Formats: sequence, structure tokens, C-alpha cells
Amino acid sequence: MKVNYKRVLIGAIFLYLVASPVFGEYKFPPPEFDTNYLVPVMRTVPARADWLVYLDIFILIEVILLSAWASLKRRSRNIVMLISMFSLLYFGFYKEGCICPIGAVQDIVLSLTNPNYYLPFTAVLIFIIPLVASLFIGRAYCGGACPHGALQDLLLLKEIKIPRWLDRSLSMLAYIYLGLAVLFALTDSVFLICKYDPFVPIFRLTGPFYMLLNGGFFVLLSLFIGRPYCRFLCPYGALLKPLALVSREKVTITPDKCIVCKLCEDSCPFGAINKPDKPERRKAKNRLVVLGLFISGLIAGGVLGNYTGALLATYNRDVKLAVEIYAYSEGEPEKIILSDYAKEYIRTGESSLLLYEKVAGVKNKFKTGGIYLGVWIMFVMGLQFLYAARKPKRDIYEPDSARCMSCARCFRDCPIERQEKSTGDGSRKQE
Amino acid sequence: MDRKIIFKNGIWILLVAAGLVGGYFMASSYIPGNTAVNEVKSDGAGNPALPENFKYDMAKLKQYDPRQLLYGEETKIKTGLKEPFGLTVNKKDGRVLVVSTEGMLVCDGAIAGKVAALPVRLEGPGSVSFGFAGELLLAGRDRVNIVSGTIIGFGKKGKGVGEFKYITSVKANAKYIFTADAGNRRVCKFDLKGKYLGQIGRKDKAAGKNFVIPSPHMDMDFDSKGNLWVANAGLLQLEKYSPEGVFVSSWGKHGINIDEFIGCCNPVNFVIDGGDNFITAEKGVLRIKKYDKTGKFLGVVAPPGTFNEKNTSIPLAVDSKNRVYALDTIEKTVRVFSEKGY
Amino acid sequence: MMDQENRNNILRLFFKQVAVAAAIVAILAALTLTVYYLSGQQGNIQDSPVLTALKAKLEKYPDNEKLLFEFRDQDLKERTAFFRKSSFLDYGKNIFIVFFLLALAAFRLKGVFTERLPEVKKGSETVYKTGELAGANIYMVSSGLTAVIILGLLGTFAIWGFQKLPFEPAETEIKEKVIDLSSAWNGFRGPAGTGLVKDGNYVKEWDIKTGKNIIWQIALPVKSYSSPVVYKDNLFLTGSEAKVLKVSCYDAKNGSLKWSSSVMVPVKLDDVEIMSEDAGGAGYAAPTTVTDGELVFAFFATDHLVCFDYAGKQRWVKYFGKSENTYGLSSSPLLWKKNIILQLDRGGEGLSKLVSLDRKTGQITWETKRPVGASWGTPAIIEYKGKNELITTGEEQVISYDPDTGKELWRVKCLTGEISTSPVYGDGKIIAIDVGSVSTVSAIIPGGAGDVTKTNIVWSMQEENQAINTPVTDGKLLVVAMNSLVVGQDIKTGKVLWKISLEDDFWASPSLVNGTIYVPSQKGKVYIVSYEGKLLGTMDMDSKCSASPAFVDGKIFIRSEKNLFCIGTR
Amino acid sequence: MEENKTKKVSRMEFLKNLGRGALLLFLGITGGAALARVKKKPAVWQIDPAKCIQCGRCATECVLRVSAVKCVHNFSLCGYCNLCFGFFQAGQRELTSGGENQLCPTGAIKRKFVEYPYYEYTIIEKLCVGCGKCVKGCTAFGNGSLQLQVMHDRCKNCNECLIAKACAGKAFVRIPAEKAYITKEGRES
Repeated sequence: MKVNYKRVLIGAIFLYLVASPVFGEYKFPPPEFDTNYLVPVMRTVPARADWLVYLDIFILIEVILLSAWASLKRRSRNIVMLISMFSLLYFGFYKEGCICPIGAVQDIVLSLTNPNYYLPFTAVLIFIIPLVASLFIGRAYCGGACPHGALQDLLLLKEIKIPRWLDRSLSMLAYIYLGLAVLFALTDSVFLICKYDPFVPIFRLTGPFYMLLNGGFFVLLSLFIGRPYCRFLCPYGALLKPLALVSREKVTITPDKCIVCKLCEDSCPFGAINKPDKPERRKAKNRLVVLGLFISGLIAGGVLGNYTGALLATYNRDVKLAVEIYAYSEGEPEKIILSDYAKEYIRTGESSLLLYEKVAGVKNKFKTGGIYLGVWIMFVMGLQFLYAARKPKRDIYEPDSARCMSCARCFRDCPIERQEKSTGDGSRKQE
Repeated sequence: MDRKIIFKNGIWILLVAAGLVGGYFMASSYIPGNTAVNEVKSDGAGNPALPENFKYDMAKLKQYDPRQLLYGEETKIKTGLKEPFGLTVNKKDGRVLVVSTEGMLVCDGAIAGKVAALPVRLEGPGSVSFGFAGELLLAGRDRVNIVSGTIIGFGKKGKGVGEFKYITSVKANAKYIFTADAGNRRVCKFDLKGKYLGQIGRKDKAAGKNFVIPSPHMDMDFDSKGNLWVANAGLLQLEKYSPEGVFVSSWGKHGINIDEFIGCCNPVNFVIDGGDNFITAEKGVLRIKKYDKTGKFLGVVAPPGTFNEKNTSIPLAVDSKNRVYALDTIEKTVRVFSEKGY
Repeated sequence: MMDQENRNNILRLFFKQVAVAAAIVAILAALTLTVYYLSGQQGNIQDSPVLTALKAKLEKYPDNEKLLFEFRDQDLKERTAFFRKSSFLDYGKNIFIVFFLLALAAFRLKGVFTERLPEVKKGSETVYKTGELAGANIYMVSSGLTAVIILGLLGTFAIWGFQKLPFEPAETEIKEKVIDLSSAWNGFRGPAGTGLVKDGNYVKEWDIKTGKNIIWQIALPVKSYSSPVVYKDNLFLTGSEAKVLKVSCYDAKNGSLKWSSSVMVPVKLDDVEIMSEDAGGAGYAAPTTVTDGELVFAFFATDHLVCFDYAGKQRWVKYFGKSENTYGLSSSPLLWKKNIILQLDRGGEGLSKLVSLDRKTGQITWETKRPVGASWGTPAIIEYKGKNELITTGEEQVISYDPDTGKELWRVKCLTGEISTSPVYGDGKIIAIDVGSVSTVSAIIPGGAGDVTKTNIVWSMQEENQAINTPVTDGKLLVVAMNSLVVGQDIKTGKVLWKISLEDDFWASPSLVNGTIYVPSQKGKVYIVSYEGKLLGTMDMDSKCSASPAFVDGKIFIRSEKNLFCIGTR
Repeated sequence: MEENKTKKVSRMEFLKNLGRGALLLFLGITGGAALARVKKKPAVWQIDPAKCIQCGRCATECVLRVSAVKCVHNFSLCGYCNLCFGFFQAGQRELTSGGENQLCPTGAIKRKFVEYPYYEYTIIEKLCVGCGKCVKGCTAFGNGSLQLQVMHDRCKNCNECLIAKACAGKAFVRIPAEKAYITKEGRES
């Protein structure tokens, strides 16, 4: 058997390489068999090859560029859909959604505070590439390359429009979620984004029950609401939004020929198209009030965040362990059933006071982090408030470049666009 | 229009039927067993408790009746050797000898002397014992040295005649030297000059016996009548051979009771004391027990928990006063046990 | 022949029906799976009660073949069921996915054949019809509302987060109090560890039968060789009671129990094999406690150093790993500046060490490995030529260390056998005694570096008796209580000044109190000897006295095996 | 009017360019800092058998329904014992593969007679749930040839391994991907 020989040979070489320098000589010999029994080799399946990871990066870049081309230049919904289908199949179901830029946020953050944390080069690239891209070509990553987004987008069956004020309010959650995820990652507590990601278990078709339940909920939601996770929760989307706002290229519908028909606004399931407006100028007094509110909000956020952080600290594993050890050392040892963690900790014989000290450090980290979290939340809130108060003059329907996912639905529904397409001028140049 | 209706109803029926068939297969592939609901209790750290069947309780196996304890620890000798492997007592002068590849330690009773260099270089751990005439038998992994004024060495690595793979014990009586070679799973017989005379085991179909040695533990000793006893560890038995090396009888059985041997391969070490009683050492559940010459369980010498749990063998020796010397190879100490009231 | 529109209509209808039917199947599958998933097993096989019961039965009737086959059948059935369940989940999942995708595709295709031009939806304008200003206000109001909600949430969390973790110390830093320990008997053999008392009026006569000069006496539930320690009204004792380690605090005025706390160490004492007091070992709690006036430090033979506060609450515990000391550890902890110094001569290679721990936290401040095996003495800190030295006795040698850093200063090889005596210092000489059939008393001058065996031994003398306790000296007279002998020597020369032969054995150390020597004995007596070597009296106690007495404010606290006595005039 | 508009737009454009530049700089700094922390070699999760205490969490904590951790058999260490404590329960009735004798809760170990007195024990990987019971038995009594390992055809190599977070013995380590398994070779008893 050819295959068998190969396996034995590879195994032997492997064993030789691994074991021989250290232990080689004195190995107790296995029994000698009279029958021609061949000692099998321990089953080891090699890990995924390294170059494949770089191939993924390459594909990611290509897909982002392609998606941008399809939405900005080719202006074709169908091509964008095809790209996102590919992403769903490749990044989603084949790669099973790991590692993705959404989770990479935590890797980056944790590696900045903990130099010993294992941070692969690819994680940095995967994190940074879509961000840089969004500065130039908008949220092309969300539109075509993100398997999470692709899944939700393709699931959208019967759209239910949610009012704008609700949309704007809910989109705040993403920033809070981002803040929390960063706080938990910084303190090495838990990777919140990964733990509660709704779509990874769907890509894997298996997972812990709570994850599957979460996934099912979001799938159900996506049937009726356009990209609920992207719009309201995605922490990476929260990062992309401000970058896309100053993007060089952005989706425009028909700036020169807009007939203000409102079709595009209806076509957008993400509420990302602003309608024409002719506001009056606001008075400076109002702005002052808003500014005052803004600053006091920041302070309130900081103060409250401080204590909120202290509460969040109790979700840290070390803190839980310390609480357990404390309960053990205060109560009657016979009656308390210790967890394995506590048993292991006790076995090492460290002073419990040291643990308490460490935990105090963790809690302090959380408290400081909580201040930043509170300020961050109130800062974003304030910006949102100011943004709402702002009234730019607009004559035509225009996509909100922060919210636009480059899905190209608006082109599909635009009568002018249709007309041009039907007259054969397919690849219309953008003004 | 008819076709339309057929379409309309046909598709409905077809699809629901397909679903039902699927469901039927789903249901039929499921044989209702006993479905105890997994009661997930939370421990203090907020983690689900492990189901009980994932626990593998070693504590249960370590239980013993304190009334069965026959011996008490008398003293402990620190060896100062890095990797001691061999222990023997010269029954004539009561000196304890502990051997490691880098040197040996001679103790007078409980008082440790200085670490001295070995008379001969040893390749890897092996075994040590005193011969009938007081000569020192010093074995490395695959070479035996007879030290008595002059040094006679024999053996090399291999599986042929007079070759060794993994010597775990070497003992001599007035006529012969016996070596237990765990690597080759055989006992070899030599004369006092190192001349090969024969072997026991090694799929010796004629003799009808075979040593089952899954791990490098295979001990030997002589009783007062000069019979050779070999620990057939894989069978959890002690086997008796005549002075000439012919199989006579055996005893020992496996089980979880204190008088039985537990594990894949026990006893890992044993020694026969002046009263022809067996002192046996086991790994896994590290304990030393005492049996009489018929294999009747007498009691416990060292209960579980006495030795460092990382030990996988406990070389044993007895002196003329029937004190039991046991070598803790991890903590590098010789522990001396004597009968209570001694 | 159908026209275009008709064909589209039929296809649309077709796909609609496919979609609805597939959706129904998918939903059914999803529901079944969910119910199934929740119905118990989540991927791991369980020991079922049926099997467990059968197993127990089988063990009871091992020869019952029928039972055996019943067990095997049931076992196989359950294992099969487990994997059937697993495959059921997989299979059901596949059904769900296929039908779900089918439904999705059908809905999409239905859309393809419903070719309609996009049109402005009716009624969608209403929200914004309230005017431009109103539209803007809606955003403002919603943003404001969100802000309020989030602030509210933050506030709620903040209220919960305001609570402290149970072990968090109070915010206010406790200031370092300077505690006067000069009048206390706060450790092994007094505040200086010398066993020397220079002031106070102590009785030389008492009777436990008549109660003469007995202020109070209490029965001790705990057992150990450790000595009582007194600070102000608090008397601390350690011991083991029914295999539980205890630290107890009594009122020194009347002997009432203030508290008795079990030591929370994460081992069962059954797992720690220690030679008990009955077997001639030191037991679990031979080391004497030490207190700094705020905290009590108790060391146990289980290798745990435990810190209690005066309320009886355990503050910290430090574990040093399993030791190999034959008789059990007996060296008492020592107070030094902010630290606790502990001599851990625990036998075994690399196990012996000297450690210094921070009093407050139990954190190790320094640690020095000792090249010796097991020994049982307590170190002493002396001042020699303005420098502090930590003198230790151990296997074969006396070693001096710097108590602040743990650096070795010098060593003298003058000891043989098992060392259980502690060094004492007087008249510029360190007295070290070894134990054997012969005891050698050596006087060593401190100072120097390295091995100073040849230069620093001033005198040494041998006595054919065993001394396992610690001598006492006032700088002139050295009193050694040996086996059946109490010897008074001149510390300058080692010359024996007097000798008292007694049919007794001494484990407790003698004390020199204003020129009178108190020697508790193993036969349950306390011998009172004058400075000149005259036996003044023999006080009978109830049982053997292995602990050294404490002398505080005119009261003598003597711990016998069973009782604790407070002796003095009322 | 027209001129005014272009002017305004260009001012806006300038501001946007400024913002873009600032954000790029920020991204550059973040990326650079992260790159400084990058570990060059690709790594995977694996269990160090020396630290593994066989607590059983591998079976329950993995993100996959059936854990990526499986028991593997390092045959070169195996003693081919008749009385295998990875296979048999302590106190087994007899040395057969009857359900009452087996330790494995799923029956995932196959016992095959090789020749007297040797038996081969093979893990049926499909049935193994990674509970580590057999590993515990073999480590305690035998040569420790059974060990738990993360199988890389199943492991998703999550950036935060949930089992690693839950591992009581802290036995989960990241090791270079080219040497993705930790065998006990040579550490035989």
C-alpha cells in the first residue's frame, strides 16, 4: 500500500525530527511481534498551510477592489450580488468566518497591552486593509467582501422599513458594543465579539447552543430588516463609518440628472439615502446649548462609566476566581465545592492576597477603562446629536456615505440609470 | 388552466411529502434511549459543572485500611544524586548502596556517606546488586559489570545471544548471574565469569513461559532456597523458577482490592526478605505491600501517598534486620521502613 | 401556446408555492431541531440512571449472566442512541438547510418573474410630511431619548458597580502603627527569642491541686507542642483538633475563649502524612505563633504559613510545597522589621530554605536556599558590631545571614546529628548545641565571611546527654537542660559551674527569670532552680509540658499537654 | 453662484482630504504598533500533555458541538497491554470488550488482539468526544501513550480558544503550525 508507506515514512521522519534530539537514545522498545504487525503511527493532521493565509489576504484585497468597481464604476447590483455570494461561500462557508476583521479588532487591542499575546501578521493585515480601503472607496468591504453582510443581504426577503429616528438611535449600539469589546479585550477577559457573533456558527453549521440561538435570531431578523447586525451592532462597521464619511470616492446616484423621484430612497433597505432639503439657518444660541449638553454629557458618561467598569470587572475570570477563593477562605472548607480553577490555583499555593491584589489591578483597569467607555459613548452620542442638528442644503437624493454599504440597489431602481442602461451605455462614467 | 391547477396542488403536495419523508427518516433513525436531562450546575467561576462521568476517580483506588499497615517509616536518607536508579543493601555489613549514572552513595545504616565515583562508566540507568561472594554487580542499560577487585564487563546492545536492550535487574547466586532484560523481555543466565548459559522467556515456547513487559519494569530476586523469582509485570504475577531457571509456579492476580495488583504492569519492583516474604512496589497507585511466600497478602509497608506521585518505579532492598529500603527516584531519597515496634 | 405574461404568471405561482412549502418544511425542521436540541444531550454521552442501577446490581450479583446481558443490551442501546441523536441533529440540520435555501431561492425567483417597475410606495411620505423642521426635530428627540436611555443604563450599572468586591480593602490606608512589643511575650521564647525575663515579679511556688497561685486554668481541646504567645490581653495558641488546624485566642485575664478559627488550608490533613505527637513526631502545629500586635502568624507542618488578624479572620496563607521532614516542621516564624522570617529546613534536595515574607501580604521579599537537610530549630537575630545577623542552626552547621537580604555571611561546621535546638546569643558568643547520644555545646563568635569553622569557635564541650531544647543565657550563665540533667555553665569559658541530675526529660526550653530558672519537663513538672544551681522547688503539673512558658506582667502561662495554666498572684 | 459653489466644494474637499490624511496617519500608527507585536510564525492551539490534568473540559467547552480535541494514540509508547487502564474500568469483570468493562463513555476505543499477549488499542475518532477519561487511566497506570490533542482538521483555530480559556491546567498553548502536535515521545514511564 503506497499510502501506508507514505504515512509511516512521514510519521517516522516527523518523530525523528521532533523526538530524536532530546530523547532519541533511551526509548523503551515496544514489543517485538511475531506476526508481521506494523506499529501504526499516531494520527496527526497538518495544520492549514501558511501560504493559504496569504492567499486569503490576496483574495480579500481583490474582492474589495472588485466590489468597489462593481458599485462605483460598473454600477451593477447583479455583479455586487455575485461578488457577495462568492464572499459568503469563500470567507463564510469555506473559511468559516475566522479570522475576520470584526474580531481582529480585539486581537489588535489585546496585543497592544499584552506583548506576549500571539498576534499573527495576517490579523493585522485583515484588520487594516478594509479600513484603509474605506478611506478611498467607501464601504466596499461591507458591500461585497464581508460574509456576515453578504448573508444578511441575501436573506432580505420582505423588507420592513424602520423609521429613521429608530434607525439612528439603534445604530448607537454598535459604538457601545465596540467600546465594551475593546474594554473586555484590553483586560484579557473575553473576546465579546467572537463569543456572541451570530453568523460564525451558521458558517460552521455547528456551535454551542447560545451561539446557534443567537444566529437563528439574527437570520430571522435579516429576513425582514436590511442587515440588522451591520447597521446596529457591527463594531467594525462602527469603525468604518467615520472613515467612509471622508472617503475619496463615494456612491452617487444621479447627481446631474436627478428627477427627485424618491425611488432610490425607497430602494435602500438601510435608510442610507438622504433626501433633498432646504433648511433655515439655525441660531448660534442653540449650538451653544448643544455644546453645553455635549460637555456635561461627557462628564456624566465618565463618572458613571467608572462604576459601570467596576461592575463589568466581575465578568473577568480572575475576579470570579478571587471571589470563589475568598468564599472558600471565609467559609467552611468542607462545605464548599471548588471549581477546578480554584483547585488548581490553590494547588500552586500562591498567597490569596496576591490574587486579590491582582484582581484589584484588574478592577482598576476596568474602572479606568469604564471612564473611557462612558466618555466614548457620550462622545458618540453627542456627535450623533450634533449631526442631527446639522442641516446641510441638499437639492437631490444622495447616499449617506457613512451608512451606504455599496450594495447598488439604488442604481437598480433609478429610472435615469435604467434608461441609460437600456440605451446601451452600460458602463456609465461617474461624474 | 388545468395544468395550472395540477401545478398548484401538485407542488404543494410534493413538497410537503418530501418534507414529511425527510422528517420520517429523521424520526426513524432515532431510537429512544434513556435521555437523562443534562443537569448543568454552575460552579463558582460560572462554568458549567462537568458531567459526573467525566470524572475519573483515583482517590477510590488509593484507599486502604490503616489496620493493615505493618511498617512505619524509620528514617529518610537524602542521596544527593541527580538521577538515582539502583538501590541495594549488602546484607553482610548492612551498608546501603545507591547508584546513579554519575556516581554512587554508600550509606552506613541511615547515615549517608559521600558520593563516590562509580568503578566503571555506565551507559544509562540499569541495576545494581551484591552477588553471593560480595561482588558488586553493576549494570547499565545494556552492559553488566562484575566488580570484585577486577572488573569483568559483558553485553552490548542488541537482541542476540548475550545482548541486552534494557536491563532492569541483575542478581547473582552462588553459581549464576541472572539478568532481567525488559527490552528483550527475557531473563538471561550467565556464569560468574559472564559466560552465556541460557535464557528464560523471549517467546520461549518450549519453556511455556513468556514475559509480558509493557513498560521498563522487570524485577528479580532469589528466595532463601535459591529459587529465582521474576516479576512478570504485564501478567501482574510473580513467577518462580528453579535455581537452574525452570519455571515452577506463580502467584498474583489483578484487581482493585488491596491484596491484588492494579495497573497495566505491576509489581514494578519487589524484594524477598529474610523470612521469604515478598515486599512489592507498585506504580500508578504508588504503594509497597507485603506478601508471604505463598503469595498471601500480609499487609501494607508504605500506603498510597507515601511517595512522590511522579515516581514510576520504586527500587527496593531489605537488610538483614528486614528493614525495607525504598528509593524515591523523584525526590532522590532512600526511605527506610521497619516493622512497627521494631 | 401561452403568451409571455401567462407563462410568467404560472412560473411566479409555481415559485411562490415552492417557496411557501419549502419554508413550512424548513420551519418544521428548525422547530424539531430546537426542541430536540433542548431535550437533553448536547453532544456528550451521559451515565444514565438505568445503567448505573444495572451496574450496581451487576456488582452485587456478579455471576448473573442474564443481568450481564441486560446491561450490555442497555449499554449498547444507549450508546447507539447517543450517536443516532448526533446523526439526527446533523441530518435534520441538512434538511433544514436544503429547504431553507430552496425557500429563499424560490422567493427570489418569484421576484424575477414579478417584473414590476419600481414605484414610489404609498404612504411612505407620511413620516416626513410634518415639514422639514419637524423631520429634524424627530432626529433630535430620538437622539436625546437614546442618550437618556443610555445614561440611565449606565447609571443603573454604576449603582451595581458601586459595590465593593468582598475582599477589597477599605479605601483609607491603615497607617503604620508603632507597636510596643517590649512588654509582650509575642513569639517563641519571648519578644527577643531569648527566654530571658528581666523584670516583673513571678511566683516561684504554686499548686494546681489546691489552686494556690493559679489565676485560671482551662482545658485545651487542641493538641500541639507550640508555646502560648501573649500580647496585651490576647493569648494565642495553635494546635490541631480532630485533624483540623486551629488558631485560638484566649483572654489572658480570665482564660475565656475569644475565638478559635479553623485554618483554611486547601489540603485535607489526611493527605498530609505527618508523624503525630504520639508517634514521637512534632505533630501538625509544633511551631509557635508570633504576633506583631495586629496580626498573628502561625506556621504549620503542612507547610502553610497563615496570617490571622485579631478578630480571628484569616488574612492570607502561603504554601511552600510539600516537605520531607521526618518528624514534622517545628521552626517558629520570626518577626523582623516588616517581614516574617521563616527557616524551612525541610529535608530533600533544594527544599530547605530561608524565606522572608511581607507581613501584610504574605509576599516573599527574599528567599535563600539552604544547603542543609531537615532541622527543627528557630533562628535568632542578633546584633553584633552594629550589624544584624540572622543565626540559624541546621544539619552540620551554623549559618549566619543578613536578615534584610538573606545573603549568607558566614558558616561554622560544628554540629552533628539532628538539630532541633535554636541558637542563643550572649556575651558576644553564639551557643549552638547538637543532638545525638552526645551533645556538643559550641560557642561561636559571629563575624567573618565564608567558612569560619577554624577561627570562630571559642570553646566547645561535650556532655553525654541529649539536648533537644534551646538553652538560655543572660550573658554570664548558660543553662542547658539536657536529658536528665540541668547544667549551668560559664559562657566565657564553657566551664561547668553546676549540675543538677533529675530523673526527667526536657523538651520545653528553660527560662531565666530574674535570676531564677524555670524548667518544664516531660514528666509534667516544672523545676525551679536558683542562679547558683540549687533546686528551689518542683511544681507538679497535670501532664507533660513540652511547650515553653510565657512570662508576662507577673503571670506565667504554662501549656501542658491538656491544660493551659495562668500562674501568679491574683 | 456657480463659482461660489465650486469654491465651497473645494473647501469641503480640502477638509475631507485633511480628515482622510489624519485618519490614515492614525491607522498607520495603530497598524505599525500592532505590527511591532506581530509574531512572525503562524501558530496553532495545542494541548501540552505534560500539563494536561484531564479535567474533561475539552469535551464540553469547544465551539464545535463535538469537540476538536480528540484522544490520539501514540503507538510507539504503547505497551500493548492486555490489561489496559485506558480501555478497562478499574475493577473490570473480565478482560473482554464487554460494555460493562469499558471505560470510554462512547465506546470509542477498539481492542484488537495482535498476538499473545499483545492487544492493539485504536481510537475510533468518529466516536471520540475528547473527554480524556482513557488518557487519565493510561497516564496513571500505563505508559501514557494515550493523549489528548487538538485535531487540526477540526480545529477552527479561533483567535481566542474557548477551551484554552476554560482549561483548568492551563495546558493550552500556541505552538508553531509546522509542528502542530506535542507528543510524549521519550517521556515514557
